[in-house]
Amino acid sequence: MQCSRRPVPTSVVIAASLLALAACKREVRNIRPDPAGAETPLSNAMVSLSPGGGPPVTTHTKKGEDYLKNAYELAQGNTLFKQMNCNGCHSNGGGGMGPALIDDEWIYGSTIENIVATIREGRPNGMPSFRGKITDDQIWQIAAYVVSMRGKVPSAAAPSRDDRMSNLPSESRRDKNFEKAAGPTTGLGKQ
Amino acid sequence: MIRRLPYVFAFAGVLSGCRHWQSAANDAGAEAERIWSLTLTFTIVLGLIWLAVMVAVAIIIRHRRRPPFSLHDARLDGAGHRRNSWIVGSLLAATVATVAILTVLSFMAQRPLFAGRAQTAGIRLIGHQWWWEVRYDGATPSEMFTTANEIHIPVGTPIRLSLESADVIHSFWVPSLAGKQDLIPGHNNSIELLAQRPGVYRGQCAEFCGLQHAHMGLLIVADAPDAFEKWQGAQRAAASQPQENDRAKGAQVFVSKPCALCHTIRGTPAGGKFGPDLTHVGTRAYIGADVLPLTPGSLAAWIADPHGVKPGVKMPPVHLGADELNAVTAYLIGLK
Amino acid sequence: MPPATVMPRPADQRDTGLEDAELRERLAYTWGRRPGIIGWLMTVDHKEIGRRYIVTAFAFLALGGLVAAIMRLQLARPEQHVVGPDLYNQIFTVHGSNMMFLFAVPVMQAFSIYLVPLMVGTRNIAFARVGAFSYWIYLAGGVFLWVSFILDIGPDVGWFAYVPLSGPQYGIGKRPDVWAQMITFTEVAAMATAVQTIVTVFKHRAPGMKLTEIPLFVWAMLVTAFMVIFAMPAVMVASTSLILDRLVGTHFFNPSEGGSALLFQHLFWFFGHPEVYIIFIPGTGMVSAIIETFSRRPVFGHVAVIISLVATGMLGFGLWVHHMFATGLPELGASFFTIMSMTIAIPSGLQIFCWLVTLFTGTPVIRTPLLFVFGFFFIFVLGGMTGVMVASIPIDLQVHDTYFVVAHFHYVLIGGAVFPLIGATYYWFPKITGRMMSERLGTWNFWLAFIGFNVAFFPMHILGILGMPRRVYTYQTDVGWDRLNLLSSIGAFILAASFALFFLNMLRSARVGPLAGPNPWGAGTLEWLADSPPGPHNFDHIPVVTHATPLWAERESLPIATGISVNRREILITTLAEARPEIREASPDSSIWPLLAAIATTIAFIASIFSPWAAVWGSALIGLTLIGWFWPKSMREDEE
Amino acid sequence: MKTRVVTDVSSLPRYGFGPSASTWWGTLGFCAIEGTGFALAIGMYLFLAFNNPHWPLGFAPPVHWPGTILTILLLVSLIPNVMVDRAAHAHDLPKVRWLLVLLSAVGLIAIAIRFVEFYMLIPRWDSNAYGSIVWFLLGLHATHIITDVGDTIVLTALMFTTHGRAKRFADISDNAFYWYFVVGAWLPIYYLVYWFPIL
Repeated sequence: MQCSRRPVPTSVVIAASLLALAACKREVRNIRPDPAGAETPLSNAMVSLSPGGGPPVTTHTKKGEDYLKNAYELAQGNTLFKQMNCNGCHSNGGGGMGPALIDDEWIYGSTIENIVATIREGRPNGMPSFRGKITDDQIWQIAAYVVSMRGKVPSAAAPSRDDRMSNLPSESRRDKNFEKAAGPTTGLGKQ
Repeated sequence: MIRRLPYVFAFAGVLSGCRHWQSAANDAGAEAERIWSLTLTFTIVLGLIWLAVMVAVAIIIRHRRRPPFSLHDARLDGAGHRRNSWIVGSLLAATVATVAILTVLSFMAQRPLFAGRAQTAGIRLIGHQWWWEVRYDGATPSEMFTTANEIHIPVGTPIRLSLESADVIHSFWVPSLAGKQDLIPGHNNSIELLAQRPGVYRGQCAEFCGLQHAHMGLLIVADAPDAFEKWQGAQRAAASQPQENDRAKGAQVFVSKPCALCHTIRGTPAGGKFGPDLTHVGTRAYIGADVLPLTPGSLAAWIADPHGVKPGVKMPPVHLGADELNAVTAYLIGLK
Repeated sequence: MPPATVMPRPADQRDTGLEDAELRERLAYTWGRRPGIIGWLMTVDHKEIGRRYIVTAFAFLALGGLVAAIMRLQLARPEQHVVGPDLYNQIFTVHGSNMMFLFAVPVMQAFSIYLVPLMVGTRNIAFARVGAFSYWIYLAGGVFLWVSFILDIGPDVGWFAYVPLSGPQYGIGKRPDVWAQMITFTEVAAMATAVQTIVTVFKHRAPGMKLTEIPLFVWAMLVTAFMVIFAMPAVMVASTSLILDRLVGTHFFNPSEGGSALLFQHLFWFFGHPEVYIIFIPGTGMVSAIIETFSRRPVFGHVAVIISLVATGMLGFGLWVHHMFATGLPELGASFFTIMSMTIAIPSGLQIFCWLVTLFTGTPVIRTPLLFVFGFFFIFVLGGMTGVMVASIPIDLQVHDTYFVVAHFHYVLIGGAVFPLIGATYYWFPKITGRMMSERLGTWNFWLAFIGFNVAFFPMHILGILGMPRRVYTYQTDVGWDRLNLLSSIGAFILAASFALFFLNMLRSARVGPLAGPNPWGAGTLEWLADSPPGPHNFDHIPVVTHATPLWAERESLPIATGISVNRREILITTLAEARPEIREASPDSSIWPLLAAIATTIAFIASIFSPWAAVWGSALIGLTLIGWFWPKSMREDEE
Repeated sequence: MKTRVVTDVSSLPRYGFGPSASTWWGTLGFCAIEGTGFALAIGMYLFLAFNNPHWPLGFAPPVHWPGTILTILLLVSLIPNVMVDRAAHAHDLPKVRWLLVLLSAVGLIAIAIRFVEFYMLIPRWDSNAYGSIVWFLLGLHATHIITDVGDTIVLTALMFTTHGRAKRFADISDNAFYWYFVVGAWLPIYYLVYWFPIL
């Protein structure tokens, strides 16, 4: 083992750089959520009430971006989507009683902040309000999962296939224009 | 009696620690007793073999010679070849014989294990990520009930548990009663428990199942047959209506808050299927899959912040006011 | 650069009629490499690659030991918060995966890469450039795992990654993919090295070295290489199908679509059990080599030990289901595997009896290597005894996946492989570096390791009986495990101190240790014929072998073979059974292509856990570098 | 240490064919590795087949004619394979050249047929366990055809350059040896994928 004088400092440099990498954590798991976490305020107007109203105005929040990139939150959202019976009306995203979640027609806005507002307040024609029924973090998780159903999250973070039977490819295999391919499924969304 | 000998044996001195209700040596179950005596037999036989090898090594060390080395003092003549062959041959024969005997002993001990597999299961045990759902079958649907993390069994009669998993592989293991069996999705296993002495025996999930694998304990309470019947009768009944006003307020809070979406309390509108059944949670000795003892203080702490005790648990921290928390705690403690 | 005194060389200069000094200089030039960093990257010399492998494997041992220390800190007292559950799961998975895939198997193959060519009397390992490729892939795999761990995407599903926890639904993010792809890296490296070892032992032996005269260490590495070839594809298939399940949605292990979770366990343990023998059998080879030298006589029953090595290797494939006794298997299957698990104790027993008789009838001289062999006897035999216990189904149902099993496999792996490995490092360190390691530090190292190990791991037997399951990040106060866990943690730190002393001894002795001649221990096998450290060409003349320990048998004058080229790299190909010379085959020159191919393979492997298309363009990239590697660089290579 | 010369090896040849050449043993080693991989994949297929009550799962057995054509083509290709092996032993450069071109063409046709097979498969790899294991078997064998055909094409190019002499004939012989393995590995997979569900 000819360890001449030179390599000792380089191994120190390598070790230091490896530790520096420790700063940028990628798949952070928030396994200790804040118990006193109240609702995060959202200021996004829904439909502007003027005639021929334009699309819903939305404000992007850092919390929304974090949830969309975090595999742990998306996986929890996937589980909650089934447990809270969202698939009862929306089925696996193709729509049923409720509108389809994988096409590009969104009356109340398709960003994560809009979806959180929709889940919290509920919408006319049957969308129940979940405020107080599930915690706010869970609402953000479900909303993040709904965004991932259209392939709008990084595929490394999106949930892979479930250990269940399913007709659609998993969220991680849906690319950006999946919603175009899905197209207007039932037309119900148009009401 | 051979069974009492172990307590004098090497382990005795070290088996201190306050309570051994989760130990293979505290053999209260028929299966555990069979396995424990087999373990002791193996330990004694194999320990003697190990000791013999150590004695041989000790003789070699004592019988050695001082250096120096040189190429010339290596001996190639192979003196005593015949004697050495005899020694190795006989030791090999002894090894083969010992292995054969131990294999036969192992087969005799395993026969009852595979015997009763075909019988119908009295209890359905479903493993979830990080707690146990227990469903008692009954002749009619009204006799069937669901509880969690604590299984009562009658002493003296064998009970078969069918083992299923709702998510990942877990492993049902109560060392004082029997060996372990895995709960594998898509694969139906079962295990038979026969408690010989009444008592409380602790078990734990023995197959790594994720974040809180360490806090997935369960209790088996072996009751005398009449105590078991009384317990079963109480469990079958729906939850009693709360009389005191603070418990009534607690019941109202329970139904209106997120609790009802995951937990079921039979006799109330709360019917969620994803958390443990809380109909008779007051009768349980521990909560959170054997994480905290059931006292008002620990129950309130658990409801307010489950992640403080069991980080990563699927139960979210529900934001309750102080009075709501006290009301719910009082209500749940009262569900006897 | 060419030595100054070299006269102009005719096309094919032979070694007959050249004096030693000039012969040595020309051979050193022919087999040497360009100096500097480029030369370092291009070398195909089995000694340089072997040394790199050993240093890298010991670095991973140190890292693995560090995380083990954190685990013991967390478990020293009940309900501690040294590390949270998420980090602890990553730590125990990385500890297991690192020790099994990045330390144990590679360090044994590293000793094989370095020593087998020397011990069979040839100048370089077979397919030398594949050896360079194998090292770079191994290094890439190790760095990939540890950088992922530091980036918080370290695997957290256990070193065995059972489905469905590591499956697409419950294995969240890219963590299980990191484990699965690290397996691909290390298996490619291990299988390439295994093929090299087999071809070197079968075809490149010194003339006259019959099969029964091959040293026992080389036999052990040969059996290990065969086990690698037939075991590692199983984990490659398992990890590839796991990645396919997670990435493109196949259903191999999805119970609701016809797959089965047990399929993964069968595939993994079909590799898993031979893997632990792949780690243990080289340990026995090292013990044989050390006992032979320090008891001053060849090992008694040379052929008997060979047969038991081969028997252990073959039986190792027949008992993988004893890892799955608790999954509810049919009785007939489980009973068959009990018998197989019990019978494998017999060949190991035979080896130990042969060693004891060798030591008893020889004149043993206690040096640090032999100290570690005595430590091996004490610890490994105890581990073997608990192994026979877990082979019985009823006992295994109580102790499977508990700390009893943790104690068992640390006894057989640290006792059976790491103690002989440290002994072998003290034994062959003079050959590798030319300097002796300090005996005083060695004795301290041994006693610290012996006491630390037993204090750390023996209490775990009792913890297992007391019901403590494996892989728990903490435990409650009311189950009575706290005193034994504290004792175990103290022992772990003594063991850590012994390893620190070991590394210190190596680093210090490499520079200031007393100079060791070619044969400091007066040993009998061929590697002690070469200088310490050996020149690039190993031997000035290829020896002719007449006995299992040639240096002891041919004391007066060593028979040699001549007529081998001096200005071309030539290896003597000999027949399989009697090693009669057949061909003077060319040995590859230094080349940068293995490194380029390894870089291409690394890019392809890492990218293919993010998108399946990466496997397509990745393999095209690898194909290009392989064509560059294969295409002959000069007319000379066509060997007309 | 004093030495005495016992043998002289200067008269030995520089390269050899078959078992006396290292590369032959190296090819055998990698055939053993990939052979074990094939055996385990076949083991997976049988495990899944007997793990499910009825097999194939929810799909009709695949139409067999693309597989049959490929099998016939591969078996026929053994003839030029043996001829190129003999020509290599005889160092007959022109014969080796056109045989290698023929083998490369046959290889490319085989790859084309394999893609037809994939196209004709009704179950997708992500429809269920049956689809997954069939695609896995065909994909595993496809990589082996592609790598060996790539190797043959590179060798063909090599033989048309000035390097095409002496030791390169031994490399052709090893490549032919590896083609036997690729064809041999296909037969059990062909039976399993196309005929096992029917019989």
